[in-house]
Amino acid sequence: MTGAYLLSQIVNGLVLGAMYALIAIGFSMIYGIVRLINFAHGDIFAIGAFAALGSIALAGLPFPIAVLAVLTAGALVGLLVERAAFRPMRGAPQVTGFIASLAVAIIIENLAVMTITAQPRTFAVPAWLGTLVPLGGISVRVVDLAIVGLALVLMAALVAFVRFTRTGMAMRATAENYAVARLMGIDIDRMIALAFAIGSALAAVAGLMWGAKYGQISPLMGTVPGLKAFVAAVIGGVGSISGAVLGGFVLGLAEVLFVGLLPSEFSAFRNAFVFAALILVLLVMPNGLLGKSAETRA
Amino acid sequence: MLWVENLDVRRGGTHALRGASLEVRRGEIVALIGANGAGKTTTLATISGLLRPRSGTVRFAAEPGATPIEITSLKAEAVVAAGLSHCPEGRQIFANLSVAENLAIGAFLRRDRDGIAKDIADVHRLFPILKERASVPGDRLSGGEQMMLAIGRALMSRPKLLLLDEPSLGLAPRLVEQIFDILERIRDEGMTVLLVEQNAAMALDIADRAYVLEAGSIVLEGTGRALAEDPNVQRAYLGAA
Amino acid sequence: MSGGAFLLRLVLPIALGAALVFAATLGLDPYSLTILQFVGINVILAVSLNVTNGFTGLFSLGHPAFMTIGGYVAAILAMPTARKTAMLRDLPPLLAGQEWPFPLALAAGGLVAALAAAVVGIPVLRLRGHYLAVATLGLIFIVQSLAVNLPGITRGALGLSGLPPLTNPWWVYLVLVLTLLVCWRVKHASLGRTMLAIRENELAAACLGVKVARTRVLAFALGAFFAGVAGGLWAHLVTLISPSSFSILLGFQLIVMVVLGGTGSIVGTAIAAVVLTLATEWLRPLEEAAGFFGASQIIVAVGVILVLIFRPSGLFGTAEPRPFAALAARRRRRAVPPDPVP
Amino acid sequence: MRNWISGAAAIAAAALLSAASTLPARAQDTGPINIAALYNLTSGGLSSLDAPSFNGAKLKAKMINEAGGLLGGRMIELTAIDTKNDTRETATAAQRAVAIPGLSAGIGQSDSTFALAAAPLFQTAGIAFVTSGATAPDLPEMVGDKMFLVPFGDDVQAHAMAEYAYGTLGLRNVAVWTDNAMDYTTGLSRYFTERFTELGGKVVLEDVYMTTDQDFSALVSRLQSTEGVDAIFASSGPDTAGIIVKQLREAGVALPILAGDGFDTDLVLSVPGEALAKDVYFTTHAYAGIETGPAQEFRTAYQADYGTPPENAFAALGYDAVGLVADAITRAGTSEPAAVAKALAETKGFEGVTGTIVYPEGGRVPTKPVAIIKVGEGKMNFETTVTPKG
Repeated sequence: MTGAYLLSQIVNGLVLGAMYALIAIGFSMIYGIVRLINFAHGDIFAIGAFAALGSIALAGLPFPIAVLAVLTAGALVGLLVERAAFRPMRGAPQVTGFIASLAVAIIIENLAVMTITAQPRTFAVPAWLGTLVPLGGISVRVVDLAIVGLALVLMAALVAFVRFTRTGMAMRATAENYAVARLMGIDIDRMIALAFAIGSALAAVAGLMWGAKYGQISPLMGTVPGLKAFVAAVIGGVGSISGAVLGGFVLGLAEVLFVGLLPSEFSAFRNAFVFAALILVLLVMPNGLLGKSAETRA
Repeated sequence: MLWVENLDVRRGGTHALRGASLEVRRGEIVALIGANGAGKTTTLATISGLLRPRSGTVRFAAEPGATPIEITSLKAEAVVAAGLSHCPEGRQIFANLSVAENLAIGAFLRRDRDGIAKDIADVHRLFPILKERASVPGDRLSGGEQMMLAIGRALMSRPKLLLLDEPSLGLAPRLVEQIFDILERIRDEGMTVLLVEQNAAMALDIADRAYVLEAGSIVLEGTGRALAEDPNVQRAYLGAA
Repeated sequence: MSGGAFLLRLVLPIALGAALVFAATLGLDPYSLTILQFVGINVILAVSLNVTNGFTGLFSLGHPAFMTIGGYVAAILAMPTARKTAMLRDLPPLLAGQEWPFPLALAAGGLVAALAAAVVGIPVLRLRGHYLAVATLGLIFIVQSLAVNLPGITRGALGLSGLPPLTNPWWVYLVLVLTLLVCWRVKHASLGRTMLAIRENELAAACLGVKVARTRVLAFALGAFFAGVAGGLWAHLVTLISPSSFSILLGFQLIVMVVLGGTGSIVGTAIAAVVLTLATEWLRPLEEAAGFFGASQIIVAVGVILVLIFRPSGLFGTAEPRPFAALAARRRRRAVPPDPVP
Repeated sequence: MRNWISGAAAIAAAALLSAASTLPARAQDTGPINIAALYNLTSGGLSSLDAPSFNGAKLKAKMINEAGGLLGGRMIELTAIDTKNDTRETATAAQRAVAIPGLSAGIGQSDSTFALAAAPLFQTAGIAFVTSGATAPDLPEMVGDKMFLVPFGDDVQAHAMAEYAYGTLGLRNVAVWTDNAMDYTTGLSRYFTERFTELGGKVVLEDVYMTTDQDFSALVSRLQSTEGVDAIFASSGPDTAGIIVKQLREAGVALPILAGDGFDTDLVLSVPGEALAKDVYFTTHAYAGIETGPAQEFRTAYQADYGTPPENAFAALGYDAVGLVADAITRAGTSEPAAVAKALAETKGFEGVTGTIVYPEGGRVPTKPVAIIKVGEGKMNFETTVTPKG
């Protein structure tokens, strides 16, 4: 095995990890604030991919504007889902929301199959995204750099927002204690809706990136990346944004290196490996890499 | 400035308040004492909008001479905006927020930067330790420090009326005295306080007036001194033989 | 208890059920009979899942994994040896020579599934809340991966086909009765109360000296056992088992049954399982007539959300519906030993 | 008392199901001709293969009906049942289908596992099941004399590709990538490897993935670090076909890519884009590259009805499945299932879009020529037809 081989695998892992991380952030934010494992999140990722396809291929928007359009579309869908399915059952046991999220996923997927069919679609991107650039002895495509770059910018913006703004502080307070947050004058419904909007917007952008990188999208594409991003969120510590970012990159790297470094007979165990790793992490560090004790509040 | 009339509240399966009424006048410390489960915390939570009563009204006049507005069915967020601040039982500091952020979040509804800065300075004057520990996460504070932070945070919304639930809970006697001294001090600076306390002796000591709550109803009311001398109160709440 | 009461309470309903099964075998067409058997299997699955999810408050998605394990074990053990040598040439000789009677193969499938549950459960059940859900979700992927990638034993993605159609309404009914009896007993015996105690308050239960971990592993393994048996029934009803036979979607559907029926309520869960299975089947002709494939799933999903909003504790909560609850109450009283005569 | 449940269930089930499954009885030889179509239309997985196949089947049925039907004006009535990517649903769907009064035959499914869940029930009922897309050559052997295939078996196309690769292209050392989650792809790789090594070639690298994988970067990197590879045999379904070409080419792998009919989809051209989609060879059914006759008629009609060109080869196979059954019904002169099955077995030269179907004596996998397509310059170019010797 050469150094270039290892390096290229690491780059592959980082790119995959960046997309996992963006999806995982939404899982983590939503779990952090409403203790809901939102299984419809992967479908919002897919919706993002189709919103991107629509705005680039159909509406002909330039790429940077398409990113904004996708962010907006993701946020709107997140808000809609929160309002229609999750807000009415606020305060119900954890499993209730979980099941509701599954029902939402089934509704979204079946509506998609009924209206646009399950057929994969080509996701054409500007040619410059496919250009190869040399980087430390290997060649990397512009799209890969763009994905990692955009992901890092969005993550930094989000962390800054949550850490340093008044609204971000209110979101953190809401995540910790609804009643006291309300006593501070915080409208917790708005904070929860905001978490859904932000998380969904980021997942939608990940959908755009996925389409740009792999060139093909389908309405059911969200299931597996969604589950893996959830794993990433748990590995990083559910509820923690930086944990989700770390978990995403760790998972992306681990997955690619598992396939890349072990003999090819093991390639098919890729998903099994991801989940075995998850169980191991949970056993050693039940709260994930960066999570605080997640069960302190019921 | 606060009129609570015939509050009737159910929590889960229990009938927590059965027609409780009380009044708080401007500039007073009013104590609400009673046994565990008598409905003290429920009363505060209903006033501050965390709970909805089945019947009864809560009216509030923030400014002297203003017409009282009914706040019974307002959301908690709106009650804060109206000028009531509720400092909840068990202090409930935001563990993941720093001390400074906990204070800042108390002023969530305010936009006047200068006023907020001034109020933070005021809180720091009342509780100098909070200034020292400004960047420490809330859960690193001792119990006494957390209590100070909780009161400071409640004051940050610049309330006209402070609802204070069990400030003495779990604190060493020396600290409790310190806290109560500060309560008197802020009352003297013009704040009105509705104080819920298990430690009836201390509460009646600083209270201008007091109510005794039993099984969801007000059974006695009077000045702090009068109640402290009432033989029934002494027997039930002050540990007299 | 008097013989008469025993007869009335236990034997009579079972006999009545048997009579209905008999009537169904005579009167129903093959399709309806198959659906009826799937209804029975779903009740077995949902009620047994309720042992884990409902009684201990632990939230497991792992039933499809245990069904896969139990289904493959039963299929391999019950398969005629001649067919085995044709289909699975690389099977270890120890397995290749076996041809077990169906009930034994079913039980073996259940036991292997329970064993797998215990192995996974012992470390994982120390964790709380959603972590078990996550770990059992992972288990589904791991078991599926193994089934796909161990062609010597499982014939890979193609699966084992042409299994003898051994499952019939009687086997399903027998296992169903067993499951209901065991789960009912577990719920109303001391083990069940221990489990409910754990669900209500772990710390308090621990203080009372309840061995929390052991009870949980037991509950988890018991649920897995019935899932394994149901997997065997399923495989020999469809006459085929493949790695994709039991998906996460099925795990979710089962959770939906438990939650809609009322977490902890056996009768509620059973009714929810029946209603959901039939509703899905009943809506099919509608979507086929309209040509909107997927509409039935959307309708069921919307229905689920509405129930969660307007009836958040499920149809019955933890309690059993009236006539059943009365039965439980009588039982409990009887279970108290009489005062010793001085 | 607990058995109230099962009792009530039995009664409720009987009531509901009889309502659901009862179709109005029709006089056998005058009403419409019933054909059941079992496809995975929802719930993911195979729906991207099965939905086009179902569309093809519907299209053919419609065209036959518009042309006056069969047997002197009887219309084809295609009863579609969604098998939801679930073998249980497939088995119960088959039971519902065989209960349709006067059902002539069943068609459908693109994957052998699912065909195996449905076909045995048709076999038991004595009704033919014609799979439009499942390609395991031993399916008839596993199911019985009512099981028919529209496509050639995987062995045929894999052997054809092996011979073409070794002989015409002169390749000696290949890497084989296999989607392990599908029987179709694992079978294809097995047959290809078998023939290719028999001819004297070598498989120097074997790598596997699952259908849901989208990221092949690790496999690509491994391939690049393997010495002496002449070509890649990518055993893939349509969903990953375009992605594989794109990722290989973008990483700078210029080796020829060989594949089966899973690659017969526009995605192979459009996903990598015109510049990168080149040097790809795949085997498929004989319609591809033909711009005249039934193939062109099919493409035009499909485009007109569904607003899109046929998504992949399965569309044409579904179209042919209905055509094949209709042909058998015409030859049998009746829609009675046993006669239809008998006529199907005697098919000698049905001119389908995917080639001429001939069932050999006692066999129910058609011997059809295999078309080899070369992708390049933004289109699919018909190279040659191979009838494998192996």
